[in-house]
Amino acid sequence: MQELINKAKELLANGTVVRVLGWRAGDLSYNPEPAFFETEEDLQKFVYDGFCGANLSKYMIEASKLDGKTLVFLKPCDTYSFNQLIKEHRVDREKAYIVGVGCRGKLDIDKIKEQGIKGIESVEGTELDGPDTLTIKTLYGDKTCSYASAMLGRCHVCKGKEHMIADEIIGESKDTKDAERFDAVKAVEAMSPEERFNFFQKELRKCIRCNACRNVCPACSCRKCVFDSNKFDSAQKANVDSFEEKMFHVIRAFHVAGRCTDCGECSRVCPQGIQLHLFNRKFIKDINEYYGEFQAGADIEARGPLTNYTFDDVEPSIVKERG
Amino acid sequence: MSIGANEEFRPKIVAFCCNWCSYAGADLAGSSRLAYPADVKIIRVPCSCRVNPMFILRAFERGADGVILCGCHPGDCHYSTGNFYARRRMTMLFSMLDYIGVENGRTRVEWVSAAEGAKFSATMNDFVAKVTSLGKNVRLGDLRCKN
Amino acid sequence: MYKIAKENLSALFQKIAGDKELYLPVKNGGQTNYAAWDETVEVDIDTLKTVKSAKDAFFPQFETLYNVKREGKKLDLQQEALKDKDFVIFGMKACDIQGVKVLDNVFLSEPVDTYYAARRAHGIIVAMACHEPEESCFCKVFGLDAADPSAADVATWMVDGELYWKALTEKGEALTASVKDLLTDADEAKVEAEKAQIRAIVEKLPYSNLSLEGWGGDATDVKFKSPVWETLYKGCLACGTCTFVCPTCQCYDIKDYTTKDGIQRYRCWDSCMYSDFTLMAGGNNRTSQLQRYRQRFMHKLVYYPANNNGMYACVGCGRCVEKCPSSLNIVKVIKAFENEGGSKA
Amino acid sequence: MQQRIGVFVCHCGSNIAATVDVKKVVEMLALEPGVVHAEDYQYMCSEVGQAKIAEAIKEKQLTGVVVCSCSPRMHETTFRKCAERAGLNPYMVEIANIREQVSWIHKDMEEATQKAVILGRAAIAKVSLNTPLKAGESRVTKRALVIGGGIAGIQTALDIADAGYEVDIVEKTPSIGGRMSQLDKTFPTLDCSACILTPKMVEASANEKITLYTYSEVEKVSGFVGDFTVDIRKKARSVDMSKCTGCGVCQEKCPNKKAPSEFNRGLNTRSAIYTPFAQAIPNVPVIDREHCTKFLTGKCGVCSKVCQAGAIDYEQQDEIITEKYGAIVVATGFDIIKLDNYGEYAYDQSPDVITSLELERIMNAAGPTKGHLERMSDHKAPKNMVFIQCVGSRCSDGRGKSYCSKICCMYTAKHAMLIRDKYPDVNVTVFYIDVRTPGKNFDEFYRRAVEDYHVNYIKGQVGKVTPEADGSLTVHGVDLIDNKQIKMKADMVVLAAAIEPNPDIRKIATMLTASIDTNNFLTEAHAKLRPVESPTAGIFLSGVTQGPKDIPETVSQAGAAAVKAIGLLAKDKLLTNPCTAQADIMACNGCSTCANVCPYGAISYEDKEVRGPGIREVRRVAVVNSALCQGCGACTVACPSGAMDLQGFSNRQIIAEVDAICR
Repeated sequence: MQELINKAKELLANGTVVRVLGWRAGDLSYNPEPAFFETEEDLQKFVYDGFCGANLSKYMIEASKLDGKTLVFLKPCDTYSFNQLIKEHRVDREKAYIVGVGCRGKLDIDKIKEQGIKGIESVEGTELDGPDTLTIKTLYGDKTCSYASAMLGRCHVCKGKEHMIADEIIGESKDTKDAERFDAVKAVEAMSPEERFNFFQKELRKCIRCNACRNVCPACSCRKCVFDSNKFDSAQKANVDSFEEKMFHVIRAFHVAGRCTDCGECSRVCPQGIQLHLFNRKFIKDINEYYGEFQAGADIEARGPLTNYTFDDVEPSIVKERG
Repeated sequence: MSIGANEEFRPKIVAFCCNWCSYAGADLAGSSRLAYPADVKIIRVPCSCRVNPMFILRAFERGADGVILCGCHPGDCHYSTGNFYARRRMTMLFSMLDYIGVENGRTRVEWVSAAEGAKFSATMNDFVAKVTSLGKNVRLGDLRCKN
Repeated sequence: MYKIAKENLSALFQKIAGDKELYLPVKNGGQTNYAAWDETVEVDIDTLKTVKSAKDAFFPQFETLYNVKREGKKLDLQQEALKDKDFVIFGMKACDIQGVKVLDNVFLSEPVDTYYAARRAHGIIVAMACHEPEESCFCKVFGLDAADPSAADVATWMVDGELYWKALTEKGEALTASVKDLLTDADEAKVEAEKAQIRAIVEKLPYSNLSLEGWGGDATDVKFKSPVWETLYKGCLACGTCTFVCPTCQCYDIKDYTTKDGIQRYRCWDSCMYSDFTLMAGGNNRTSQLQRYRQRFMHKLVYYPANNNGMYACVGCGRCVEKCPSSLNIVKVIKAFENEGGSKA
Repeated sequence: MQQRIGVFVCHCGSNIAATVDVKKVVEMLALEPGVVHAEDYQYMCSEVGQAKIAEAIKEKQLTGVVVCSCSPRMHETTFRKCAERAGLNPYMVEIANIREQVSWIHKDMEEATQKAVILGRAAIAKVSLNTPLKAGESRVTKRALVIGGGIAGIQTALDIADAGYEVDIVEKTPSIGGRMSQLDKTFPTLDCSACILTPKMVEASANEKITLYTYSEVEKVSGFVGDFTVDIRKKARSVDMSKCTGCGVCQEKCPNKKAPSEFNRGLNTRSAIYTPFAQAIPNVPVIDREHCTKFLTGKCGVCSKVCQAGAIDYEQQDEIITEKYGAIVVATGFDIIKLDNYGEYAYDQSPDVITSLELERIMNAAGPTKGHLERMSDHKAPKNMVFIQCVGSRCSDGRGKSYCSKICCMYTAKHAMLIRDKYPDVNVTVFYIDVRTPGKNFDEFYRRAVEDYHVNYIKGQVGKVTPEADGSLTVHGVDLIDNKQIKMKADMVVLAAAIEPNPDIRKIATMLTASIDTNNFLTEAHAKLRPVESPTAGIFLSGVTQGPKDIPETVSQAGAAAVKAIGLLAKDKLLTNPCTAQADIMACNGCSTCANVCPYGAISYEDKEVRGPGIREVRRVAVVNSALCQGCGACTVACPSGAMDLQGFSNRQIIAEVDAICR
C-alpha cells in the first residue's frame, strides 16, 4: 500500500497527474470508499486492502471531463471495464495514468457476517500481502475465518490476474479462481422451465428498485438511462413486483449484453443480495457458444458480438432446439 | 372482449413484419385468401432490425400471449444486413426469456419473403396453434394489464 | 408481563393472523424483510435488521391512489379503498418505531395523508428489543433505547428461547387479550437483565458516542455552504439504496400507469439521489450530485429538525452504513463536520 | 396539443364490407380518444372518397388521418398525397390494413370486425404520436448500369442511350449477345436469330453513350437510388483490347484446342484463346487461363508470337473500376436447369439425348455439326426423333421447378417444323402435358406443325428412355388420350429442360438488396402494376430475370425497364424518405455503437455543445446524414439509451401500437 501512496505522491509532485482516484479509509475497518485525492495530505487517508472492491473505472467518466490527468488505480478485473469504456468513447485514455494494482481477491463483509460473526469491531489481515486467515474482533469475542471464505463471489471465478491496460503495475496478483465461471448459469439451465421461473421470481421479488446495480455498472454509463427517460415509456421508479421480476433486469442485462465485462459489481452492491450476475453471465455464455469466445474489454478493437454477424449465425430457434 | 371461463382460449399474438418482405408476404397471403387466425395482429416496421427487444417485452407485459418477428431471409434484407442483427438480438432475447422460465414457444422468428404468402399463412397458423396450446401468458404479463 | 416459548411462536402467529393481517420479518432468498405471514413463510426474528425498514407497513413503496376507467369517451374514477382492517406488525425495533414517528410528523400534519392515516389507525406495533446490537447501530445518539422499545403497543424481548411480552397501550392490551391463551405469566427479572446486557453492548458500539453538536434546525447556513460536501459526495453513485432502506425517508412520486382501459394513478417512493428527482417542466433546481447529496443529509439533520421541534430525521438504524454500494453514509457525513462544520461559521 | 383525428373506413366495394361490419368499425373507432370524425365510404381511394377525406381535414381541422382500407403498400401514397393537397402534412396519415389482413382472410364477420377495430385502434394510437415530416432531396447521377449483355440488356441500354443518357453494360462472358446468340431460328417467324441480333449488338457497341464491360462482373454495390456506387471487376483478358485487331490468327494457331466450348454447350471444343463465336462483340479474344498451356506449364506463348499487333499480355491483371450510377437494370437472364434429377431420361448415359438448346447449336450452321442434323454418338442422320416437354417445368414433386418455362412449347414446335421441313423423312414425335401457345401468331404456328408438317403430338408423359445396345433409344411413354402405354424407338431424344434464373442472381440480388422469390426470379415492386421495378428503389428488371419470357416479351420489357430508368435519370433531384434516424443529442452517449451497425455509413460523430438544465458542455454526439440514411432502424436498437430514434417508426409509436393491440 505504501508503494501506491509513494507513487501517487511522486506523480502529483512531478505534475504528471493533478489528482488521484483511489480508496479512502472508512470509519469501520471494512468500509473504504472510492475517493479523489489532490494533495499529499489527502493521501494520508488512502487505503488499499481486501475491502477495496469498488471498480473505479466508471468514476473515470467524470474524471475525463476534468482538466489534467488523473492517476487511477485499477485491479485486473477493473481494466476490462476501463477498456470497454475507452471503446465506447466514454473515458479519455489521455486523461488517465493507470496504475495496475495487485489483487488477491476482494472481501465481502456479508460473507463474514453469514458465518455468524456479529458486532464487528475490526478485521485484520486484509492487506494484499496478508495471511490466509482473517482475524475479526467483535463485541461478542474474537473470531477468525479464511480469506477465501470471505471473498466476493466474483473472485471465485476470477478472469485472471493480467491487467488489460496499465501504464505501470504495482503489486503481485494471485489466482483466486476455484470455481467454473458458468457453473451457476448451468445449474439454472438444468432446471425445468417451471423451476427456473420460480427461482427467478423468488430472486427478483427481492428487488427494491434502488438502481444500485445500474448505477455502479460501468456498462450502464448512459447519460440518460431508458428507465429515467420517456423514450420507451419505460420510466418507472415504482417497485411494482411484476416489472422488476419480469422486465427490469432482463432489459438491463440485454442493454449491456456484449458489453458487460462480468466485473461483478452489480452483485456486489445489491442490497438484497440478488444474484444479478446470473443474467449477465447467461448472455456471455450464449455469446461464447453461438458467436465464439468473446470477452468484453479484452480487446478495444474487437467488434461487439451484438453489433456483428455472420451469414451462418444460428437461428433464434436454437433456443427451442436446445430445449 | 374478455374471456369467460367456459369460452375457448384465444391468444393475443403480435407479429412484427418488415415492410419489404414479410409485410408484403402477409399482403400476398391476403390477396391469395390464405387464411390464418384473427388472433394475429401485424405491426409494420421498416426492417426486422427495427424491432427493439423492449417492444417484445412490452407486448408480453401488456398481455400478449405470443410474439413473432418476421423479416426477409438472411442475405435478402432490403437494407442488406438488418436481419442479421435482428437474428442475433432475438437469439439472445429468446434465450434469456427461456432462461427465466418463459415458455419458448411464445417467441418466434421466421423469415418470410414477399413471394411467400403461403409460408406466411402457414407460419401464423402454426404459431397460433402453438401459443394456444401453451395457454395464457401468465408468467410475463403485468398484473395491472389483466383483463 | 407474559411469555411464550420460541417454539410456540408459530401458534401465536397463527392466532394473530386469524383475524388480522400480520407482518413480520421473513427470510426470502437469504434476505430478511417484513412480509405478510402465512404458514409457508420462513419467519426470521433472529436477524437484527431487516434489509428494508418496517416503513412499508404504513407507507408502502408502491400504492395505488385511484383508478380511472375509460368506456368510450366517458371516464369513471374509482377511489382506492383505505385500509379498514387492523393489522399487526411484529418485531419492529426501537429505531424503526422512531422512523414511523418521523413519518407521522409529515403525513399526519395538515393536510393529513388519508392513506397513511388509515394505516396508522389500524396498525398495531409489536416491538422487539435488540438482542445483539451491531457495530453499525447508533440509535443511542438520537436518544433511543434499543433495550426497551417503549413507543410500541406491545414490547417483547427474546431471552433464552422465550419471548417476553408486555402490553404498553390499549391496542396492545386488546391484542394481548386475543392471544392470552397462548401466553403464560412471567416476571420481569430476566427482561431487566437482558436490558442491562443490551445497554452495556450499546455503550461499546463504535458509533454510540457520535456527536450531533453543530447540527439541528439552526445550522442551515453554516452547513449548506461548507466546502466539506465537495469531497464527501464524490463517491456517490446516485442510486437510491440509502433512501429505500431508510426508515425515515418519505419522498414519493406520483405517476400514472396506462392500463388496458384507463390509467392507474399510483405513488411510489422516490429518491432525492436520483437525477430527475426535482426535474420540472422548467428544468431542475438541483443540477449536480453534490447538491442532491447535500440535500439528503441537510434534510435529515437540519431542515427536518428545524420544522419539527428539533427532532432529527435519522434514527441511527445504520442500514445506510451497511448497504451503501460506495460505503458512504450519514455517520461519515456527521464525522466529516466534526472538525470542520461548527468552527467554520 | 390534443390531436384531432379523422377515421375513414373503406368498403372497397364488397372486398372489405362483405366480411367486416364497416358501420360498426366506424362506430367503435369514433369512441377512441382524439377521434373527432369517423365515416365510411364505398371506395376511399376514388376521387369522391379522397374528396371526403380532404373535406374533413379542412372542416374539422384534423391533425391526423387514419384510413382503414387495403394494404399501405397499395394506397398509402394515394392518401398521403390527398392529405397534402388538403393542407395536412402527408406523414400524419396512417393506414390500418383491414383488407389483406382482415376481410380477405377471415370469414366470421364478428371476428373480422373486431380485428378491424383493433387494427384501427393501433393506427389511431400511432397517428396520435406522428409528427409532420418533410422529405429531403438527393442528387441523381445521370448514368445507368445494365447488368447482363443479352438481348434484354442490349435493348435496355440502347433505349436508355437513345434518350441521351450514359449507360454501361456489364457482361460476364467475353461477348455480349447472351442466350439469343446461341439460337438458330426464332419463332414464330423462323427468321435467323443472328441476323436480327447481330445488328443490335453492333449498334450497342457503336453507340457513344454505351460503354461495354465484357468479361466483367459487378463486385460491390453501395449507395441508393440516384446515387449508387458500383465496383466492376474487369477480369484479365490477357489480350490488350486497344491493340487487338480481331484477326483471329491467335485462335487458329493456338495448339491447345481441348477446352469445351461453352457457346456450343460442350458439344465440341475450342482453343484456349478464343472468342465465343464469330460475331462476338467485342471481337477481342480472351485467354482461358485454366486451359492455356502457357498459364498451366509456363511454356508455349504461340499466340504472343503470332500476334502481329503485340496485343497478347500474359501479365494482365484484373482491374476494378468504380463508377457512379443513378439507376441499375438487372438483365442477367437464364440458363437451363441441370438434369441430375432426371436420370430416367438417360441424358448422362447417351450423347443422343440432348437438350433443346444443344439442338439449337446442332441445327446452326456455325455449330458443331455445321448445321447438319446428326446424332452426336455416331454422326448418323436420325430417322426417329422424340421431343419430351416439361422436363423440370410444372413440377410438383420437388425435383424441378413449379413454374411453366413458357418458351418450350413454341421452340419445340419450331424445332419439329424445321426438321420436318429440311428432313421430311424424319419422324418427329412430341410428348407433352399441355400445349400452351398463347401469343400473337403462336397458336397458328403450332397448328402448322401439326397440320402441315404432321408432327406427331402425343399427350402424355415419358417415364423412361433406355439406351439400347444397337445405339438406338427406347422411349417408354403413356398416351393419355388413348390411355395406353407406348414404347417406341428413337434415334435422338430432345429434352425441353426447364429454364431457371442465372445462378449468379443470388449474389447480385444481395448486393443490390433487391428481393428474389423462391425460384430466384427477382421480385417486382408490384406483380401487376409495377412489373419492371424492384421493390428496391432504383433497381429495374429486364427480361427473364423477372420471370420466364420469350424474345418479343423480353424486348418489350427491356424497353419498359429502360423507360422507368429514364424517368429516374431525367430527374435532377429525388425526394428522400423522411423516415430517417435522428439522434437526441441530450441523451446520446457518443459511444459509436449505432455507427457500427449502420449499413450506409450514415452516422458520424461530432463534438457539439450541449445545453440543458444544468448542462453546458461539449460532447461527442452522433449525427445522422439523412441523405444517406435509408431508415432501417438498426441503429435505434443498438443505441443503449434510446437516443437514436426513427422518424415515422419511433419507439413510442411502435409501443403505442403494441399497447393498442394488447389492450
